[in-house]
Amino acid sequence: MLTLRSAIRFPEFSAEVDVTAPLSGITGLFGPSGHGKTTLLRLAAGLERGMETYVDLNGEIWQDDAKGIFVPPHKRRIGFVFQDSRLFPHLTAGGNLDYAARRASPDRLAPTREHVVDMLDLGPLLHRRVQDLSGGETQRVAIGRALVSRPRLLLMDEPLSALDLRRKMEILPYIERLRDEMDLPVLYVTHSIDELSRLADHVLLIRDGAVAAQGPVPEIMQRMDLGPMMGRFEAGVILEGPVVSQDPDFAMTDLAIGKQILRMPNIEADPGTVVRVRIRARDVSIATREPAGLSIRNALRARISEIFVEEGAFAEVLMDVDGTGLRARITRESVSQLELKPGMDVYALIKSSAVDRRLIPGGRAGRPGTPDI
Amino acid sequence: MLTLRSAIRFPEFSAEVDVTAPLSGITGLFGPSGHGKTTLLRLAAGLERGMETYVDLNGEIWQDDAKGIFVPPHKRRIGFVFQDSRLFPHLTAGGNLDYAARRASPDRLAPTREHVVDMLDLGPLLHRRVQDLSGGETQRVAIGRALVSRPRLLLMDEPLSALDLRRKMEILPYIERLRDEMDLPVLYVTHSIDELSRLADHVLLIRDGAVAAQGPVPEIMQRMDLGPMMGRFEAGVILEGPVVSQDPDFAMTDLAIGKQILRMPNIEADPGTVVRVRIRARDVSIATREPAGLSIRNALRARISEIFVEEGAFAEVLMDVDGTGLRARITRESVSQLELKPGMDVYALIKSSAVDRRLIPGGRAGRPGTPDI
Amino acid sequence: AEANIAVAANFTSAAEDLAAAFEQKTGHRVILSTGSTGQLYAQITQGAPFDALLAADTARPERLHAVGMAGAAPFTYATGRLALWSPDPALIPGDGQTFLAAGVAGRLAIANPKLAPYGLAAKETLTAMGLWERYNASLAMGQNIAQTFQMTASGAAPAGFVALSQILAAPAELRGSHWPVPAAMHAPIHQSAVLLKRGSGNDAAEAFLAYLTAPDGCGTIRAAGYTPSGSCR
Amino acid sequence: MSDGDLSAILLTLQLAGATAIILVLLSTPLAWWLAHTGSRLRWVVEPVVALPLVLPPTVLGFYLLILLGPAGALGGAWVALTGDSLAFSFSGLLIASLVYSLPFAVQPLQTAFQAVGTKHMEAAATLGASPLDAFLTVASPIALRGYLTAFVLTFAHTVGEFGVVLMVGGNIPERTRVISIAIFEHVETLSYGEAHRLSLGLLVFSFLVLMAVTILHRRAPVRAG
Amino acid sequence: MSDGDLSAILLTLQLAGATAIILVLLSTPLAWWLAHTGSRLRWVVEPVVALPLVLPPTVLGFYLLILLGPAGALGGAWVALTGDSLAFSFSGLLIASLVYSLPFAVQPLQTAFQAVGTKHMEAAATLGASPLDAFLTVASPIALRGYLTAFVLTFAHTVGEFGVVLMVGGNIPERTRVISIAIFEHVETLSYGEAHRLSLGLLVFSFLVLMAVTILHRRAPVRAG
Ligand SMILES: Nc1ncnc2c1ncn2[C@@H]1O[C@H](COP(=O)(O)OP(=O)(O)OP(=O)(O)O)[C@@H](O)[C@H]1O
Ligand SMILES: Nc1ncnc2c1ncn2[C@@H]1O[C@H](COP(=O)(O)OP(=O)(O)OP(=O)(O)O)[C@@H](O)[C@H]1O
Ligand code: MOO
Ligand SMILES: [Mg+2]
Ligand SMILES: [Mg+2]
Repeated sequence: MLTLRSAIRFPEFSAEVDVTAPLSGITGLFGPSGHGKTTLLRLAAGLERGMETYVDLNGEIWQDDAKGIFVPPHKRRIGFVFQDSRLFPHLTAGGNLDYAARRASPDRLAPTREHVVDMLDLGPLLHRRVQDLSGGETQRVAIGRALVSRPRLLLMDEPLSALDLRRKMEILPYIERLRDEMDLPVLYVTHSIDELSRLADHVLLIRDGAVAAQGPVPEIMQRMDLGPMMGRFEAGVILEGPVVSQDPDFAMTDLAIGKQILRMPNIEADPGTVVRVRIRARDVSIATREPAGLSIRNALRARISEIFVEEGAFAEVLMDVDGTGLRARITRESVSQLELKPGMDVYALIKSSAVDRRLIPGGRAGRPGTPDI
Repeated sequence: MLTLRSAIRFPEFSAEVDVTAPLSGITGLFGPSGHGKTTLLRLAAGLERGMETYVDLNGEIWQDDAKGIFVPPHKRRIGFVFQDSRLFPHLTAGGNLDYAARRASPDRLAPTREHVVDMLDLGPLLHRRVQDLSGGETQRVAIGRALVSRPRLLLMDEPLSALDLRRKMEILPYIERLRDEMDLPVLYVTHSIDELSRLADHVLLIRDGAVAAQGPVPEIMQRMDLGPMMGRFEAGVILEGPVVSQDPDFAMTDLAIGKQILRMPNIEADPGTVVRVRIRARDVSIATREPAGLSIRNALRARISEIFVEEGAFAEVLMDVDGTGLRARITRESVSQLELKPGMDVYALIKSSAVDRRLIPGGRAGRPGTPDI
Repeated sequence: AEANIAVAANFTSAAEDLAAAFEQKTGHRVILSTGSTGQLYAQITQGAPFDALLAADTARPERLHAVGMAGAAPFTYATGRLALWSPDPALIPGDGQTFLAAGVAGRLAIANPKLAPYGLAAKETLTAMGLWERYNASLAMGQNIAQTFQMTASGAAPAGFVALSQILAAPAELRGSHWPVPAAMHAPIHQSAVLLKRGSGNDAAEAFLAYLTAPDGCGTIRAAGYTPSGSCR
Repeated sequence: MSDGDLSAILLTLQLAGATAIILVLLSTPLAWWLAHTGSRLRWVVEPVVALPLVLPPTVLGFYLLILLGPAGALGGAWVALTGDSLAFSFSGLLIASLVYSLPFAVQPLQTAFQAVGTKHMEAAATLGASPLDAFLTVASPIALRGYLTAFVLTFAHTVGEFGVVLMVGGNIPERTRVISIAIFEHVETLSYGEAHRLSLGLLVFSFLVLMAVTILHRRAPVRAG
Repeated sequence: MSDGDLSAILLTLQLAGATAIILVLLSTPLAWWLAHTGSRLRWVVEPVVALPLVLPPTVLGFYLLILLGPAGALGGAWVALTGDSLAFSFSGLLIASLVYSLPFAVQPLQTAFQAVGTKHMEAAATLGASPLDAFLTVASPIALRGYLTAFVLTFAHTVGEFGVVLMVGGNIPERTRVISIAIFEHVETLSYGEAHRLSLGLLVFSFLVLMAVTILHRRAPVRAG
């Protein structure tokens, strides 16, 4: 549990911060540009002084300006991946890693420098001057450096935004494993809902330096009122359920969502393992009768609970699937022509290929290095 | 037309560059990290010397090392948005804009400083020290600075990656208008297929410093063999067709794709205007009989031309819709259960909300500032 | 008329008094530039705009004459007098020789014998007393007699061989105690003046040099702690 | 304070001000070149710049005197051109001071220019600034701290400069007699009171000048245009 | 070259080397403070650092001699402590050189530290480096160019230093007689041949030292660890 209270007072930006983050697993900080995400990380790291700050990590007080307590940044054993990377210009890429390795906490054994080098494919970069690295290479080295220092809390400020999709997909599973295998909590700033839904266990929506909403990812993603903040296009929900069975022939996995089955591309997990999937509202269609002859694998029985008609062409339909919320983003025209109403029983169609999936912390991870969406 | 030939010779990276980009509208440079995208922009700008380079823009030779011709960067009248922004630290944000404004080409009249400030919402930042700006604010000012200098060629190196979705959506239309209204060609480096398909007229796929493939966006997006490079998840096609009719009641627009109609959220354009839409393979489903009672608005008659069965759960189905290609990404299981075969006639289901749309250059733009996807 | 006179540093105070009286009397104008004799010599050989040189020794004026840079033969205008001095009024007794023989705690300041005539005289004095060997290792050397005086005045060196003229010119609280070294203990410290080529025909310069050996001038020189030129008596 | 002291003070300010300004200007291209060239020539040029320092001032002054004197290369040419002698003139003093204080201007500027790097220059070029324009409007202001250091060091050093000035200038009242020589003379002639007063005045005055420069610089790190 | 000259050369190297090294070390915290403090005190401290320069060296030497003499504050304490006198000793010379060359060490370091900024220090802290560790392993190497400048300027300046050294040192062979005094003597006694030879030797030697420093620095801008 990380508690952070502070009064941010920049000339042009001030905010009262009062954040409590569960800090098991990955906590996503999500919010518009310039609303204080970086500043929150800096406060947690002890890099921002003079703001009447209180920080404690699991009851260990890191900072209490009222009492004059201040554990300096280098004693907090945090890792920080800066938005602007901040590689040391006088060292090579490998030198930067070594710098961190030499100061790594001795009471943690992983990850080793070799491990990190392998994972981020840093081998060919090690002897390079950091000035000569490309944007993405720079950021990879910066991530590696933070990992090599074996922190007990990792603060990541948009670490993947300079990376291409493929690299992102390669690195994401590793960040998941940090959390899952090494019990390393992560505060993760991102603009990308993809990254957020993929990685985060808990989300803090940051607005004007304060927490506008927070909670487990499924809950936050489901809240309609946060739509504009999350970006309508990306809105969706998170469903959780145990693996019911595997179909090795077609490489499909069945998941129990309430009393129904969600069929999705295979995930390597034993039956019973709880899995979380993200379903974007824009990927959900609605049928009034059970469809046939369709490539769409999933037609879940659902009851419409609410319909939000927006300006423009769209409407958002909130449905209940055996107690779990599901959102669909369809046209107003469809609402009208299918005569959809709250209370109506319908089928929610979900393409298998549209399911973003991940294991729940505590479960076993999928094959690392394989993008699984 | 921009022609660029060079021999990149870094200690760890060398490549023979031979690029010809049409340079009408926006040319996207897309490729993995560290494969030379930034270097290409630098070569075009005249910032990378000593590499036996030849650059010409519309027949005007900017550089021909063989003949000793070199137009220095400041005479090329280019705008460059750097990956690392490079705001001048001794000036305020507004001072950075003024710097560019004072050196702007006198023979272009737009955009004015006021215009750019409005558009990028820079007003509250103008008197700030650039050191105090957040990551996204910094990048917005950097974009503004490049625009204010009124270049005749704009080079943008991942300009939006530090911005949140909402900001991105606000800025994208403006970049489109640069091209459409001001006839300003743009070379645009990005990792994001979203940005690419939204913005680019022409794409260069960059691999190892060379152009692995190039062409109009629809063509490139359709090529199956490039799938791994584009990222499977993001693969799709681009369709083009004229507006047939508008439905103001439901805010929908009908587009002619071949002899059929694609119904999509409204786009403000007169009938006859050609519009381009991007359809991701993952957003396309297949039905063997005409569906009914479904919220999915579009069921286009199509004939399967090829089926690529992949390892894992998925298959890619290439279809022909009145002569235009369409891709669907569905499960192998569906292929098997629906008994899909090349030559078979099917319905391609496309959700209206899944359509990314934009006007074709030359047509009139939609309402600026409104994210239209 | 106006004359630029180069003056050896040790003679600065005296030269200022002389110039003031001379200007008063003749209406000529005298501009003094001071420096160490070696420096002034080097400057004159490089065309310095001096009309005459009042040196601290006889060697350099003669040399200027020898190489044809002088407008007339050099002559001795003053003979310096050496003194052992301390700013401490109680330190130096009437008999300096005994005092020296008893040994001085700390370093004894002298001018560099290679550079400054007063240094050479100090060395000769110590040698004559048979004390050179003993003091050689515990000297502090100024490059000129002015620096020697300052080393002593600062208290860093308890005593030093300086020019009598300096003691007379010093502020009252610095006078301290001194022992005038008998002239017989060292070769006389003759200081020569010479009219330079540039000053030939310059009334003011020629008159000023003449004034040095005129009774008025001699009086001033004597009052400053030097023995004036022999022609004065 | 005597008239002579006053004119010495004025002359000193003129000399130190002129030296600092000219030297900072002259050193700029040299420092820029040293900071950014890839040529091995800089391995020779860089130490050479520091060499004026290693000679004792009077000795350096002696050699400069030979150079500037009517028989010297520079002095001879000057006489031929202007009819005047360089040695023992204000111009000669200025030249000597320029040589002597050169390293104090070049080295801090070089350090500052190296820290500026080239990326902001590149950005300026893409905004249409010629190399000179970019240098003046981007690299120089970013290197302002280096300019300040260069100015302070050369100014202060010229004020206190002594051996060189004495040798080349010849201590001629109102023409080449600067304040350091005046103080020196007061000490030499045992006018300690005068010397203390003048030293203190010089210290206070220099302090004020340097403080003004410092504060001016601190006040103007970020400008609107 | 005489034995005296040789010992003067060795002594000079000792003095210049010790001064440069000690001064660079001592100036580091001061320069760091000046570069990063927000306190207004720096508006006073910064110009004060430059003040030793504005006094003529022999005059400064005279005041230092008073300070270092047995009656002076520092000299008295030293005598009480060690039984030895500071004035006319190598230690005294060293102290005087430190005072006189202070600005040449502080100012370039300050410029360099300001260019380093704080962001790399922050990064180092998050990697577990204490402020001192981070300073030594991150800020200092990045500011290497500033250290080089500081070293070169103080070294060269101490080699050529003259007035202060002469006054405080008392020109005692093998103890305080440095090469600059030796050359000066040759010039004053009209032994121009000797003076030229010694000057040239000094120049060549200093050139080689400075070039070695430069090349060493150029060679080591990026290291593997
Ligand atoms: N040192 C500073 N001085 C003054 N204002 C600052 C400072 N640091 C940040 N700010 C301002 O505080 C606000 C929050 O900044 P912060 O960097 O925390 O935003 P952010 O949420 O990380 O934004 P982005 O997503 O663009 O990186 C911004 O308006 C920024 O301009
Ligand atoms: N100045 C340089 N010296 C040496 N190598 C360089 C230099 N600049 C770039 N490189 C190398 O050349 C390759 C291409 O770099 P470039 O910056 O063009 O990549 P990029 O495609 O822009 O990557 P990214 O998407 O990560 O920004 C990289 O391997 C990089 O390390
Ligand atoms: O005046 Mo002199 O020449 O050294 O003492
Ligand atoms: Mg940020
Ligand atoms: Mg790049």
